[in-house]
Amino acid sequence: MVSKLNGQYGSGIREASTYLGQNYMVVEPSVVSELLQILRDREQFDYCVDITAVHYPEREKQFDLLWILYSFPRNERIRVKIMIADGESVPSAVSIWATANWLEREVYDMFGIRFDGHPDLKRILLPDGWKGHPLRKDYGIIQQDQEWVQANLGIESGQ
Amino acid sequence: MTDRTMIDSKAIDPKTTASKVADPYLSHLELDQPDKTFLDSNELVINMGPQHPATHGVLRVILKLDGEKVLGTECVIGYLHRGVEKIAENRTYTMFNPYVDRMDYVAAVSNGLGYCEAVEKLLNIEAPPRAKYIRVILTELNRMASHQLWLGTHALDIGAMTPLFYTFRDREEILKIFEKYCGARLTTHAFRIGGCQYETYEGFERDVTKFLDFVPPKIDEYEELLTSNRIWLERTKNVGVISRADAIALGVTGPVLRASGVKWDLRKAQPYAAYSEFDFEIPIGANGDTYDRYTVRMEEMRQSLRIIRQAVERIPEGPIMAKVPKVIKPPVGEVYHSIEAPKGELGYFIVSDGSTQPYRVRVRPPSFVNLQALDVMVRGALVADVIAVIGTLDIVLGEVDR
Amino acid sequence: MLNYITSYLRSNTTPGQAGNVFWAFVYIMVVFGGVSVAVMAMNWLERKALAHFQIRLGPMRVGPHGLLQPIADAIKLMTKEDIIPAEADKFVFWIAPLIILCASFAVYIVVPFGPTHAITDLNIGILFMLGVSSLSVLGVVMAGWASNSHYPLIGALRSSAQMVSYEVAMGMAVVSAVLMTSLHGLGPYGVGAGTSGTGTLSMIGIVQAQQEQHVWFLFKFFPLGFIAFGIFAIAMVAETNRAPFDLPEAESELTAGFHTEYSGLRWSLFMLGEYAAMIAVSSIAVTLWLGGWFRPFPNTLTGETWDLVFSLFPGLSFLALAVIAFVGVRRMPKHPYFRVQTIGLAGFGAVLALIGLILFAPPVRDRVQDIFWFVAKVAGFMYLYIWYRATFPRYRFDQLMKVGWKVLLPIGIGVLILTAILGVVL
Amino acid sequence: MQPVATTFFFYFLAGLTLLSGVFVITRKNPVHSALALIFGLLAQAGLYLMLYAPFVAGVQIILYAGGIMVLFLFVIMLVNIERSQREEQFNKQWLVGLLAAIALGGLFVMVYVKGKALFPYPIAQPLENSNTQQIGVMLYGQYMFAFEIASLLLLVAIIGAVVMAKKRI
Repeated sequence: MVSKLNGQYGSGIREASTYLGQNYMVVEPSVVSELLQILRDREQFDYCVDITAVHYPEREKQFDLLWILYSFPRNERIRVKIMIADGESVPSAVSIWATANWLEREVYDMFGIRFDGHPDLKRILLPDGWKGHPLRKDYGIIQQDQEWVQANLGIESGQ
Repeated sequence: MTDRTMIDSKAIDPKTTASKVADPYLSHLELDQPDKTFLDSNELVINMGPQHPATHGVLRVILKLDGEKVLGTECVIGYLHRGVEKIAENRTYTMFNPYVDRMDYVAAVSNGLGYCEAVEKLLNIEAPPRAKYIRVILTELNRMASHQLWLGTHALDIGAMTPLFYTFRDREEILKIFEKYCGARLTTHAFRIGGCQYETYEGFERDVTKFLDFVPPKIDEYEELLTSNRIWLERTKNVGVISRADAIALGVTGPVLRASGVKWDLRKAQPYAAYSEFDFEIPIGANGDTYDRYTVRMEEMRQSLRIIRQAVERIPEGPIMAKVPKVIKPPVGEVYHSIEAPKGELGYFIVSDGSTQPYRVRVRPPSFVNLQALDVMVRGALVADVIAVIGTLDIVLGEVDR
Repeated sequence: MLNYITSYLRSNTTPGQAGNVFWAFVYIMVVFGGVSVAVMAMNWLERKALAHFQIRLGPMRVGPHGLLQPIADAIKLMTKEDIIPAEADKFVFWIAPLIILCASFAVYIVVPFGPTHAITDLNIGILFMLGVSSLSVLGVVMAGWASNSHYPLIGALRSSAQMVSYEVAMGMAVVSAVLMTSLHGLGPYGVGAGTSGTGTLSMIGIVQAQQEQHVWFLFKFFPLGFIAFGIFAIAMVAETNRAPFDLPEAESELTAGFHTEYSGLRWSLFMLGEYAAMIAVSSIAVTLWLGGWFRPFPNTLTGETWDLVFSLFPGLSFLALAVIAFVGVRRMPKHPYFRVQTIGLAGFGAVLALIGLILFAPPVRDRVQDIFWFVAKVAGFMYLYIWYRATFPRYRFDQLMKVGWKVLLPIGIGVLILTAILGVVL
Repeated sequence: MQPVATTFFFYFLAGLTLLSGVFVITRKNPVHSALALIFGLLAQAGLYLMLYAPFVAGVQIILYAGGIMVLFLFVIMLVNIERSQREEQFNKQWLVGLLAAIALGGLFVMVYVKGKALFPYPIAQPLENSNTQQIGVMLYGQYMFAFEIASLLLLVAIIGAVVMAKKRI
């Protein structure tokens, strides 16, 4: 499968391998939207398990953004990974899998990665108006948006 | 409704929502273009929760209603957000283990199983067979307990009070077994990375077997109260229907997916623990309505009993802990492991940077993804159906919000 | 003066009918007091019975087996802070529970506990009952609107829509029962024959018609009476907003429906009104279909001996309750902590036994047994109410309306027409 | 049934009717007006009872107080009350109102002056046959046609209401 896709995208797929029996591929952000569409339509990855991100502050391209996909007919999982820099936005997958809606919102909430074409991109777990994206590595574990807490909860600190 | 009848809440006051959108949650409900008719030209926007008896915790659902018909919903979640994933990055692998119990607190054992297996996978070790069997027994007991709790509360939402007490009576027996095994009833922390910490106590098999004999008539009792009850049928048949295609697109898992006719269960599809060694069926539904989800879960309880019985009969002797280093330092890499929790696919995506603390732990919560289907399921239904559908999704807000 | 008072006792009519103000007043006091006590007893019974349905114990702390719980609740509710929401319409908010209470208590004016045991006997008795009990809708609507909040308003809208629509089906069933009072061998229009079997709307008249025709209307024109009774039995549950038709108060959807914003004494007035209304509609059912105050089997088990046997029932039942209480005393824990409760239960049993013995005295016996049978039948309905609540899930609103308009109403009209035809033909 | 304290009850009920009538037109809040109207109707039912017309009284309670007024309240509660409270009501028609009031007042004065002579009927007596039965015979015998016509009118009203309220039938 990978070779087939490789033929189509050439350098778009940078790496495709298996770790601990789990397949993943690292691709260029530019092709990812098309690739996901093809994975669903042609390769029958009809179930988007999860969308998540990992933050590496010391890298130039700070974020790993992952799609974990599953195919019911093939009983197979695959992880599609791209690397993007802070502030870069990614095409949304909502039109491919409806489930991407909340998952992308959560990624936006936690990492601040914007998704283009998302119907309603706003915070999901944290309140609107909160500042900062807590799952970034530079966000301390007891750090919080004091201003928001004081304004909305009327207390000095949420700790 | 009139302005007069609105309580003065900034969130739901239509004066503000109709003209300028004060609450950003209301924006996509398109309040400016109501479905106008002569008399019912006013839509009612009603706020359900976060404190509401039927939202199973602190879920806030904003309903846009035409009379009692639901035109759209918007879930507001996060009231229980504790930053579990952030906590994980600041704890060692072992220290984080008890935290996962606090997500889906009614199925804490399943959470623990998923996490332990994910870390084991990352370490590339495997739990010994006896530990696997203990894990299966406890996890399936926990599935029973979770389904029982679901049934009780779901029936209560629909108005049948009595099943709640029956299910809680029987769930108590499971919790007693947990308590005897590990000392805790709810947040059990039953498993450790690499196996189980505790050997089964004296009489564990006897207790479990006794429970296996005790509970089937009780399940029949629940069914007797509900399955062929006319009102129950009317309240659940063709309510909250989600088609097979929608279910897959929305990524719902667990009984919700199976009720829509997809015969898929991770215990069969990608067996973990010792599940490949047991003989059991995957119940599926045909219509994807609330009634199907009910029957699927009822059948799942029976199948769980079947698995437990086989496991208890065949439980091997041997060690319960694999050789795990004192300090857990998995090699650099990332792994995704998921199990079939009572609510659906519970996945852990763990990234290791080679240190004692996980670099990133992502939990793929089934409740969170399933809750997303609420809007699809209740559009065009009535307010009472929203209650039924929230119940049938079997969400736990601790897991939705993490 | 004394003559005026005793004159009623010798008459064979109700105090209202006899125009005896003194006895009317006494009856009003007795009936209203009795209903209030019955509501409290019902409250205790419901909690106990429901608890036992649900493998719980129910109230156990206040008094032996929680017998004093309703009193404790009443005291608690009376002393509780009475909250009126700031944005509520004060006057309407204040008067709504009173309207419900008045409506459900005023109904008892015509409830026939016996041939002479009613406050009065209006010749539009049943119409009066339906009319006045329908007034409680007003209270519900007003409470919901005055609270100035979403859930009460929706609850009130639901409640009133439900009550209004089930009243129609209920009316059909009632009319068919009323038709039965007049229909044995009459010409068209029910006039002409004149002498016997003129139809009546009077509650006492309806029971007497059952006596004359030697049949409970439940069994008349079998199965028509049965169906009509069934319609009424369903509609009355809906009418009183009880499970499985308790949508207005659907806890899981609308928190507490129209009385969400009420607390303390006002809230307890709603409860009082609700339970009083339950007893009231049950007594309509008993009057119309179950032979009112008549003892069971008046046709087959006749004669002096059977009369005597059945007249002993009131006393016997109280003695049986006393025996239960004494068994409870025996089973009380012997710990000193329970001494007061044990003595209390024994005292309660003794009081019951004493009442039972008094009821054996012949003059009391004859006067009371009508009331006893009536109350016993109503109590059966009360138990049904509890049973429903423990068993059934709740209907959805549209389904409720469907049942009311598309099932019960057509059947009701059909039964009415068939009853009329049968009555004319037979 | 022997009447008790007839005079007292007559004046009591009549007073209640008048008072609630006044309230109906003076209250600015339409819900309060409607409530006052309900009390007025109930008091009228009491007056009917005193005229030995229990059936009419019962129908009055069931239909007017119980049924129609509930619908009234429904409608009133769903309109914007705050606005209607702010607005001044009916002030443009004060002239017509005055004329009507004068005419009505004149009528009252005439009735008062002429006294009982205006009503040549005897005081109502308890009837041998029940009042309910008589109404039934009249309604379904003598006035059958009018009765059916009236029901037809109501049917038209129902259909009209449905057509107006429902966009998609």
